[in-house]
Order: sequence, then structure tokens, then C-alpha cells
Amino acid sequence: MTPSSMSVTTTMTYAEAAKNAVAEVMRSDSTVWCVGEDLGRGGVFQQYKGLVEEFGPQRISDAPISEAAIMSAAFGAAMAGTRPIVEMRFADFALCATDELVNQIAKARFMFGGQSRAPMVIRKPMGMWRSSAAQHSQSLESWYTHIPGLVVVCPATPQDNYSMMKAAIRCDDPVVYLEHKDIWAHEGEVDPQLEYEFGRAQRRCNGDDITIVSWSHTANLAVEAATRLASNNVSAEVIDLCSLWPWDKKTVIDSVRKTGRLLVAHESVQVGGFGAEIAATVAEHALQELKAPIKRLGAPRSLIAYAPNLENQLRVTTEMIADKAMKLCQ
Amino acid sequence: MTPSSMSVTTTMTYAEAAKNAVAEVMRSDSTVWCVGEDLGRGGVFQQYKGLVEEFGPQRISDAPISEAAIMSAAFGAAMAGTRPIVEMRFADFALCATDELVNQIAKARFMFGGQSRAPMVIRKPMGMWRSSAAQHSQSLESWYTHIPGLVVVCPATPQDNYSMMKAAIRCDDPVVYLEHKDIWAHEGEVDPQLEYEFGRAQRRCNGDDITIVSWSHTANLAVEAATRLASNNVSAEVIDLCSLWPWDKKTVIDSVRKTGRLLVAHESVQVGGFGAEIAATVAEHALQELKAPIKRLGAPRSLIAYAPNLENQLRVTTEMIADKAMKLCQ
Amino acid sequence: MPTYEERPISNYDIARGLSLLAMMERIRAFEQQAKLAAVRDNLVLGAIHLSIGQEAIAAGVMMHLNTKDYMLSTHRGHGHTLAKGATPDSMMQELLGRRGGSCGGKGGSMHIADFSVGMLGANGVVGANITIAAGAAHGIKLLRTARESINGTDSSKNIGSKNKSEDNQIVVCFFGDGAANRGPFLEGLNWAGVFDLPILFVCEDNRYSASTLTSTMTAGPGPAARAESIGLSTEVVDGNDADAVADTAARLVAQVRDTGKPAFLHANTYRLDGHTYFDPASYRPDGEADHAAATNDPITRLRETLIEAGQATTQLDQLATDAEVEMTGALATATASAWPEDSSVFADVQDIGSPQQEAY
Amino acid sequence: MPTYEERPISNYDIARGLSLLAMMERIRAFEQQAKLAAVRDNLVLGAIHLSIGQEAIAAGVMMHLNTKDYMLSTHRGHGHTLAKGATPDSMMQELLGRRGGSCGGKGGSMHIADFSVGMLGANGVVGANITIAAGAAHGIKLLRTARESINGTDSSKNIGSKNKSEDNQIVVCFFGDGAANRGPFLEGLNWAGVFDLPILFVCEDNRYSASTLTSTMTAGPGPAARAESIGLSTEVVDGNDADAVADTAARLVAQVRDTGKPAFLHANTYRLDGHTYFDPASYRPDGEADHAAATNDPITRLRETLIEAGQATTQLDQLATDAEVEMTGALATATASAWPEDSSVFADVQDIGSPQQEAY
Ligand SMILES: Cc1ncc(C[n+]2csc(CCOP(=O)(O)OP(=O)(O)O)c2C)c(N)n1
Ligand SMILES: Cc1ncc(C[n+]2csc(CCOP(=O)(O)OP(=O)(O)O)c2C)c(N)n1
Ligand SMILES: [Mg+2]
Ligand SMILES: [Mg+2]
Repeated sequence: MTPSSMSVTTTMTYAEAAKNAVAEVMRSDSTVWCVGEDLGRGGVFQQYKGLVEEFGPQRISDAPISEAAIMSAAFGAAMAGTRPIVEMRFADFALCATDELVNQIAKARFMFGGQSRAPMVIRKPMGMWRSSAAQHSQSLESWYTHIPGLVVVCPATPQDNYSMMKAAIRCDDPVVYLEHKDIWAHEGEVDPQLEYEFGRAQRRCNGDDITIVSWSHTANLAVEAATRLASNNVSAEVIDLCSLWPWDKKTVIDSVRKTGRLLVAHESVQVGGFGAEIAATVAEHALQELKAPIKRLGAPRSLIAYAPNLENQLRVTTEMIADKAMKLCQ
Repeated sequence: MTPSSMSVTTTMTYAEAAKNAVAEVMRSDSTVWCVGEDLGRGGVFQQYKGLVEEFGPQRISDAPISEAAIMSAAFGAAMAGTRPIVEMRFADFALCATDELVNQIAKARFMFGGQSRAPMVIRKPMGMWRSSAAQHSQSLESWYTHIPGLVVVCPATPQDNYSMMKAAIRCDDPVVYLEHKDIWAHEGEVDPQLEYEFGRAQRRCNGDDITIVSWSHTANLAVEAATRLASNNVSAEVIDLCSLWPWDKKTVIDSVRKTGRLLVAHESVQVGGFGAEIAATVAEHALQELKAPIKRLGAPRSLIAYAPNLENQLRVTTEMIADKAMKLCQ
Repeated sequence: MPTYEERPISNYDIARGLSLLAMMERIRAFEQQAKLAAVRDNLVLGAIHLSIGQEAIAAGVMMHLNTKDYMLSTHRGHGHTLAKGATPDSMMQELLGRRGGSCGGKGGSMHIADFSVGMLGANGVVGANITIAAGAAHGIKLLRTARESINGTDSSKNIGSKNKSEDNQIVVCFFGDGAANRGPFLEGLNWAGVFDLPILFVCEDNRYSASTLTSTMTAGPGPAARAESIGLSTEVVDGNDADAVADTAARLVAQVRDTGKPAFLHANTYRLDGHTYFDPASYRPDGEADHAAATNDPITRLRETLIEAGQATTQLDQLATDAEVEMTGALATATASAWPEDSSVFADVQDIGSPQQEAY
Repeated sequence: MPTYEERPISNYDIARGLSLLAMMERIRAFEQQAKLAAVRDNLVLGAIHLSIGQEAIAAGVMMHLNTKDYMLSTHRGHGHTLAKGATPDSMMQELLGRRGGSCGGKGGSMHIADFSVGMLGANGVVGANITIAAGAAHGIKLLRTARESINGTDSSKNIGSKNKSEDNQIVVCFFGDGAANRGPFLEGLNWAGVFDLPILFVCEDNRYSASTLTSTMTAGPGPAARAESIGLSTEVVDGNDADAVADTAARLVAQVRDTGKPAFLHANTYRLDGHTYFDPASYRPDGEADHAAATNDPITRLRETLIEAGQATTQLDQLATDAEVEMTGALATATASAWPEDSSVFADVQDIGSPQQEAY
């Protein structure tokens, strides 16, 4: 975030922040449009509320239940010169459009030797929310980091959802934009002048004893954990990656060099999660500076269950982050 | 591999090995069947050659160009009591059936509280082969390791493709079975009595200076690299993981404890690749024993290009493995 | 696509009518209790989708199936599941995420399933069940062939079993009007047609896909025309006329059993409630739902038919009362049930590489 | 679905016939050279799919397009690409993976594209182009609205431009008979219908999907019936009769331009070669291909028409000779071209997080 000289901040929710960003860009760029199921009634999480009234049903477009076509038609329209914002409703349903995203959108520019561009924002609400069970709760961000051609971002706060949405719409590459479903109603101050640059992490807490790297809603939990740790005299540095591709290696490595300890925390399944990439990178570049083993905290390799007590078994909580960090510092 | 007392080995190709395994199991279990495009003419790589003549078109079933339906219909048939072998033709096309594999097949047993099973072998020929460009060359094994409910295997030799295919068909869970397209014609000795157990790595070379972990065809290159290293007085231990989920942590960690050095080599994109999981696991469990940073060798985060000189830029070669290992040991 | 014609009331099948009504009342009562559990008691945490107003289809189709037949459902699957023979207790326990739930509390409403009665699962992904269902029918066909090849030639099948046709296991697959715009609709119907599979597809056309009027997002005449273009034997029925559904389904189920070939039933209906229990459905034109409730409630309509055919109101009321008692009981049972064992979250992931052996 | 009727030879449009033949000869010659490059010279490393025998469709449709129109193709896209106006040199260079190739040697035959002439790409995934093409048409419509809202009201469009209809940009999307069994067929056609998009879908039905007879894997009457059931204006044509294709396409292209609504053309044809250049196609019944080559080669057929209409054989031969000279030249140029810069493999991945900045 580049702080601006004359900031006028407003309080808004995470959902409103994205909506306001979308509306602002749509006002100035008539090629930007949104497409997805039920958008005309505000979208399933009301993150498009009121937009159809301002921009009309062509630019806030409903869609048939055809995720593959939503993704792919938006791509065609992007190649034709528009800038679509694609709504996938739940990140899980985006799996119905995997060929479209991975084989087509991510590859088009390269495959055609730079002749085409796919400036698209692909919104995929992710994460656990309201006992939604195995098909409505997944966090698959690590998949997309593995696919050349895609930018992958995970806003954790209203400010980020505002600034990163603007950056994503401006971006000429396809951006997989992963909002977390559990924080739509989170409120926060938003400075509309703050600009976000992909690949920049945010140091959300400064500390000397341990580096905690996280993203999406888990980054918020990590900040809470840092507060608890502080009261136990452990000084934790919390780095919110914000974007996973590109990701801010320098900030992470510099921090680990300083603290000598690394914990990566994320909601998604630990095996094959993006935490592994961070751990592996640090193990390659800062091994000598480590005072303790690198730890990861992700979900066990099980499926997300419906019953709340079962679902809770799969959560990475503030407490778990604090405990693990504590142990690592002992 | 459990060696058998009275082994009669036969020479066969990697493609034939799998075919023979399939045929043998089909002879004894009438619920096993294969389904995919063009199977009645032997399949696109002739890996089903002759099977329709023996088992008929119902059990060696052609399919419409409907990967989603092939995957999903096989799943329905599995729940109904058959044991399908699903042919996806190219791993890339399997992306057309991602919802089916990830949201349905992998989750059914758990989501339904153990009421259903999906004993399926999902064959996805992967990897670079014959200048096939970006949509016919991908290696996405790391994706599947991240999905609870899936077994993920990568046979590298005819023996493995024989023994692992048998184990996969016997398995009551869905198995993502990734054959490498570039080695269909590789010949090797196959002992039909050798049994494979998932989660067992193979130590393909013994060594003391460095552990090289790999899988699929890259494991063969790692073995070649070990030979070159030996002539430079570097003793490399080569571990072929064989199955990525479950994977043989113990063998890898024990080896790293012995050698103090780890290089993971794979064909797929390095960022978010399964090499990261291995590096992260070792960085957690054997950090103290490491004499050098953990290194990974995977493809750059670019797309696979058509022109051979470009394609070559993206390859992990024997030479690169040997060089990187050499440097690590200096 | 013949549509249903008026039945002369003289030879009306009262026993069947009563049985349909009883089932419809049970479905209605189950969902009313489920809604109370959600809204009043805050005990249903995930989304539930009610089929209030659509009960005639579940009841009218399922009465022709036995527990060996398979059925696959949607996110709106309570009615189908109950009509297929699942017990309300295990269903309500599942909705509340409790021990005893048919999926052990792991699935909830959207993944409700009861394999013991041939109910192979609701589905949280619209349309995904269509290809799976075609596959279940494929499995039936393959296993039949496998058995025949063990037991002797094809002809033995015709000699051996007297009631051959009733023995022929089939699959029924439900989905909504919105699902007909997803790829699996084409791929699944084509699959069933190509492989001659014993499956009846039932499109429950309630005119809405969540908050969207489906007709605004559907090109051409709709699902039935599409099914016909894929070569399926297709019928259209007033899905709120329980007898019409039962008659048409009887014909189609028998046809599927006899021929082993797929068929398609398009049933027009209306959902009286919101998309989810917390959806006020304010996107509907004013009065639309009220009008439907007043004039086109399938339960009211069937009651009227039965009264016309001579049944006493009190007897019919009793069915509603019985259903309510049964379902209030189910909710009480579920509410009193324990949570699942914590450790069950690591069970039934997979045999090999299961998180029970190593959590990560 | 009217099928094409016999044209009286008296008012035959010779100029158009010659132009069609010239294009067909160029396509044929290009692919013959490409095959030589592959088989004789071993210079084409990836798979190439030849459209020999299917040239009339590419030529007959594309003659009604201009370079502002978009076209999306399949794995079998050389003919489409050439007919859309791409240069043989850049195409052959692409097939050989050389510098100068229209995709810089990164795509090869299966991803051939030339955006400068509105050719938005071949596709390695069967059917995937259908939804993308619908989207390109969606983009056209959105941009038109955006321009109108800047330039004034809708009515200005009717006053302002004299040749309004010809100015209306459209999309043409080609695919094979096999693609009609994939989900994108349904989703893409429905999309185009729902949003009233200016797109012509062209199904090139060569009866085979790789080694499989498509009819064995297609339920019902086939793609045209499916398109009709999705509400698209649909015609069927003998795809090996170049004039018939040109006539029908003229009508449909004009209709799509005028109405802004989608249409569907089903063109029956036959591929004379294997699926890939190294496929012996031994799965075909004996003599089938020979018979087709003898009786149903679209080039031979058009030559016969032209001769009947009074054209001299020598003049027609000249077109073939010219084409061969041109395409031999293209192959020579391509063969002499350098490989792409090694570093280009890291270009055009993405602006942000590109491997040019950091390889991993
Ligand atoms: C692939 C997919 N896309 C979107 C959704 C979200 N969703 C759940 S139900 C529904 C509407 C379904 O409409 P219809 O098929 O007519 O069934 P109905 O709800 O009317 O019974 C939608 C869009 C989903 N579950 N799956
Ligand atoms: C999704 C997908 N499945 C399978 C393939 C492999 N494949 C390439 S071409 C082809 C046959 C296509 O048949 P059709 O659509 O009729 O086109 P034709 O080759 O006859 O021109 C197949 C199966 C593919 N490229 N993409
Ligand atoms: Mg509906
Ligand atoms: Mg074809």
C-alpha cells in the first residue's frame, strides 16, 4: 500500500469495499462489466447490491447456471476488448470451469504468442462459512499459484478488498480473486486513495521472535494471535501475503532473517498447500538463519464436514496459531 | 516392492505392462471395466490394444467426447458396484472433469458418512511429449495431492506400471493414476509377482552424499544423473516416490538424515509443485541434519511451448539434476 | 410430448390417492419442522432448500420404485429422500448435524443420502448428479451382463425370472429447470441414450433458479425439447397434479424397466417457499406465490380430488395430523441427539493415506 | 432444417465459383505441403490434423466475412485460418515452430491464431472454443452498446451508417461432430441464444471423432436437432458442395449481421485423410475413403460445376498450380526460418509475476 497525502477514509464492509471499487471503475471505464448468476438481485452475498440499478442488466449481467460458459464467455469477451469481472459464486463451483480457466484463459496470451490478452477478474468466494460442508467450503488457492499465466490474490480486509479489486480490474492479466466468505460483513476503514501493487505483502505486526506468514482471513487470525503472544512476551511479526502470485519473497525472507523462526498458517489443506512453497523457499534461501524448524499450520487432509464440532476439527484458529508460535519460540 | 520367491520376469513396455495388469485383473474380476474415447481401437497410445477383442465393447467401452461424463458416469457405476478404469487420454483433458473428480468422487465417501465407495482408477497420461504445446503437456500431480480422498501415483518404469496398476484396481479408493506419455515405449523386466503397496518409495540408487527425490519419468533421469555423479565421486541416493499420496516420508527423511542434503526434481512447474511439500516436510523434521540448503528443480513458471528449443527451456534434464546436485555437494 | 388429460373421477384409484397424499403430507410436515428447526430453534446451521409446493413429483414418481432402485437428487432433496424410504429421524439428525444422521452429520441437507434405500445422494453442485446417475444406470447394466455371463446366456434371463420386468433395477434422477443449462445435462442424457441405460430423468421445473427466472436464462423451448433432441422418450406433466405425475411416472418407469432405455419427464411445478429457508424471495412478482399457494398447492388439489371421490375430510386431515406428529417427533429426536464423535472427521476419507493414520 | 436444392447451372456465379476453388486449392496445397513437411522432412514435430476433403466449408463460409469479423477454430484449423486471411508463410512457420510464425512458434498447429485477421485461435480442447466464441460475440455486443451510449442513442445507429448491416461485426465458430457431445456445446449455444449474440456456429460433420464413428456415441438425431432445441435458427448443408455452403452461409451470415442473433449451420463432409497425419485410419470400412475421394471430393465437384458452366480445364488447373507454387514457397520460407529466441519462452506469460522477472 502506498499511503496517500490527503486520505479521506470511510467505514465499509469487506463486501461493500469490493462493490465500491467495482462501481468506481465501472463509472470511468465503459468496457468493464460483471457477469454471474443472480447478479441482478445483488449476487448471492449481496456484493453487487445496487449495481444493476446504476449500470443496467447488460453490464451487471445475470447468467445461466453455466460456470463453464460464464468463465469462457467472459474470456471471449475479454479477447474482444472488454474487461469482465466474473462471479463464480462459490470457489467450489469454479471447478466446473477448470478447463476454461487453466487450459484456455491462463494460456491464451502465451500460446498465441502474445497476440491476445485476457484482462479478467475471476471472483471466487472461498473458505468455510455457515456449516456449508464439503462442496461449499474449499480453499484451493495453491492450485492457481501452480498455473503460469494467473495472478492470485487473497484480500483479508475491507481496505485490501477495495484496493486490490481496483488493481485487479486494472490488470491486463487474468486475476484469480479469492474473497473469503466468512468476512463479508467485516467492517473497516477504507482509504480510497491507497493503491495496491501485486506482489507486495503487508507487515501487519512488527516483531522480533517469530515470523508468521499468512493470507486471507487466516491473516486476521494471525494478527489476533500476535496480540496474545505479545501478552506472553513473544514478539511476532505477522506478514499478510495479500497476493500469492506473485508473492513477496523478499519481505518474508528478510523477516525470517530477522526473527529466525517461521510459521506459515492457512485455512486450506496443509498437504500441497501454498504454505509448502513458502517453507521450501525459505529452506532454500535462509536456512542458515533459522533457529528452529519451519512449521506449517493448515487443515488436516480431510474433507470439510457439516456438523459444527466436526468442522471445528478442521479449522486453523487464533489459539492454534498462538500455541504453535509459542512452542516454536521456546 | 515385496520380492517374490519364484519370479519369472518378462520384458515388456511401460504401455504393455499396464495393459497386461488390466487384462489379468479383468479376467478374474468381471466388475472391472475400462471407459474412454477410442478404447475400442486400442486407445490413443495403444495402451488398451487387443483388450476389446478379449473383453468386448461393453467392458472396453468407447465413450463420447465427454470427459465430464466419462469421469462422472464411471463414478456412478462405481457406486453401483463396478470397478471402472477411466481413461482421460491426456491429463490436460481431465480438467474438463474437475468438478466431477474433486467435488464428487473424492468427497462422496466422506460426505455420505461412509455409505458409498468409489473404487476407480483414473488414468491421466501426463508430461511433455512430441512438441504438444501448452494444452497437451501438463503435469498437475501436485493438485491432486492437495485433495483429500484421492490416492495419487506416478509409475516410472514398466515394473511399476504393472504392479501399481494392479494395486490401483484393487484399491477401494479413487486413484489418480498418472502415466508419463514420453515413456510408453520404454522396455523393462516385469516380475508379475511383485506387489506394490501405496506409500512406499523405492530407493533406486544408494548413496551417502545427497538425497535426490523424484517421481514419474524424472526419477529415471535422476537415476542417470546419479551415474554421472558417481563418475565425479559424488554418491547420490535416488528415491523414486512412486506414490505422492500417500508418500513415504520416512524413507525420505531417513535418507536426508544420512546424506544431509536434499534435491527434489520434478517435471512440473516448481511453484506450488509437490517438491515444495517434500522440502517443507524435511525443513520441519530434519532441519538440524541438513548440511546445505534444500534445493528444488522444477519447471519455470511458464507455459509449455511448441517449438523444440523453447520446450527444452522448460525441461528438467539429467544434466541439470547432476549439476545442481554437484553444486550442492561442493 | 403429450400432456396429461383429465381423469374421469368415476374410476379414480382412491387407495393410491390416499397413499400419495400421505406421502406428500409427510414431506410437507418434515420440511415445516426442518424450517422451524432452522428459523425458530437455530439448530440447522447450513442452508436448507425446501420443496414445499413440489411434493407431488417426489411422491408420484417414487411410488413406482423399490429400494433396489437408485435415486439421485439435488440440493432440494428432502422430499425425494423421504419418498424413497429414508426415515425422518435419520434425515432430521442429518440436517441438524447429529449422531444417527444418515451421513453421520458430515453431509447435512445438501448431501443427504441413504444408500440402504437406494438414495445415492443429494448434490451441492447443480446438474452434477445427472452424469453420476447415468453412470449408476451404466453400473446396473454392466453388472446385469456380468451376472448373465456367469449364470448363462441372455435367454436364461427371460426364462428364469417370472416377474422379470419388476426385477429390472432402474435409476431415477431429479434436477431443476436451472440445471438444464449446464453441460452435464447434455453429456448425461447423451450418455444414457448412447449406452441404452435404464434411467428416468425428472426435471422439476419450478420456474426459478435461485433468484433468477429460469426462462430469462434459457434459450429455446426448454428442457423437454432438449431431451427429445437427444433422442429420449419425453413427456410433460402438471407436476402439481399428483395423480397425473403418478400416472405418467408409472408409464415411464415401466417403459424404462422393460426397454432398459432412458426416458425424460418434465414436471411443471412451483416452489412456494424461498430458494433457501432464509430467502424472502422478494424477486417474485407481487402475489405470485400467494396465488400459487391458493390455487395450485398440490396437497390442496389432491385433497379436493379425494373429497370429490368421496373421501371424508376428517380422514384426510388425519393424514396431515399423523405426518405432523411423526415429524415433530423426528425433530425432537434429532434435537436430543448427540453431536458426532469428533474423531469421525478423520474417518471415511480414504483407506490409504487417511488422516486417521497421519493427520496431515 | 431445409437442405440445399439444386442450382440451375444457367445463372451460375462463375466469379464466385472460381474464387471458392482458388481458396480450396490453396487450403489443399497448404496441407499437402504441411504433410510433406511432417512425413517427408520430419520438420513438424507436434500432431497436425488435416482438413483435406473438408475445404469447401472453410472457403464457403469465410468468403462472407471480413477481417473485423472474428473466427474461432478447432484442432483442425489450417483451412479456416487461411480462408480467414492469414498468410501461408506465417502459418507454415508456426507449424514448424519457427520465428515469424503467427504465434511465434509457441502454439504450433493446434493453437494457430492470427488476431490481425480476426482469427482468434484454434483450440486443442474439443468444444472449448464454442463458449469462448459466444463470449467474443458477447464482447462485440457490449462494445457496440458502450459506443452507442457514448455517441448517442440507439436510433443514431440506424441513421448514421449507410451500410449498417455489413458493418455489424460477427463471430463464426467451427467445431466437429464430436464436439456436439461436450457440455460447452449446450452451454455455448444457450449463452448465444439467451444474450442474442451475433454468432454463426458451424458444425463440420465429418462423421468421425478421431477413430470413433461419431454416430455410435451420439444419441438422437444429432447436432442440428440439438441446436434447434436450443432455439437457434438452423440449416443443414452438403458441406462438400462449395456453392451450397457459400449460398447457405451467405444467408446465415447476413441474418446474423442483421438480427444480431445466433444461427447454426450443420455441414456434412468427410475427412479424406487420417485424424492426425500419422493416423492410417484403418478403423474405416474398406474402400470408404477411396470412394469418398472418387465421388465426393469437394474440389473435384466444384471443378466439374465450373467446367459445366463453361470454364476451361486449363484455367482451373492453373489455380491448383498457383496454389502449389505458393505453398511450396511457404514451406521453403518456413524451413529456412530460424528458431524462436530461446528467451521468448519467458515472454508473454503475464505482466505481473512473469518468469522474465524471476524464472521460478
Ligand atoms: C454448479 C453450481 N452453480 C451454482 C450453484 C448455486 N445454486 C444452488 S441451487 C441454484 C439454483 C438451481 O435452480 P434449479 O436447477 O432450477 O433448482 P431449484 O433450486 O429451482 O430446485 C443455484 C444457482 C450450485 N449449487 N452449483
Ligand atoms: C476435451 C477433449 N477431449 C478429447 C480430445 C482428443 N481429440 C482431439 S480431436 C478429437 C476428435 C474430435 O472429433 P470432431 O469434434 O468430430 O472433430 P474432427 O477431428 O472430426 O474434425 C479428439 C477426441 C481433445 N482434444 N479434447
Ligand atoms: Mg428451479
Ligand atoms: Mg468429426
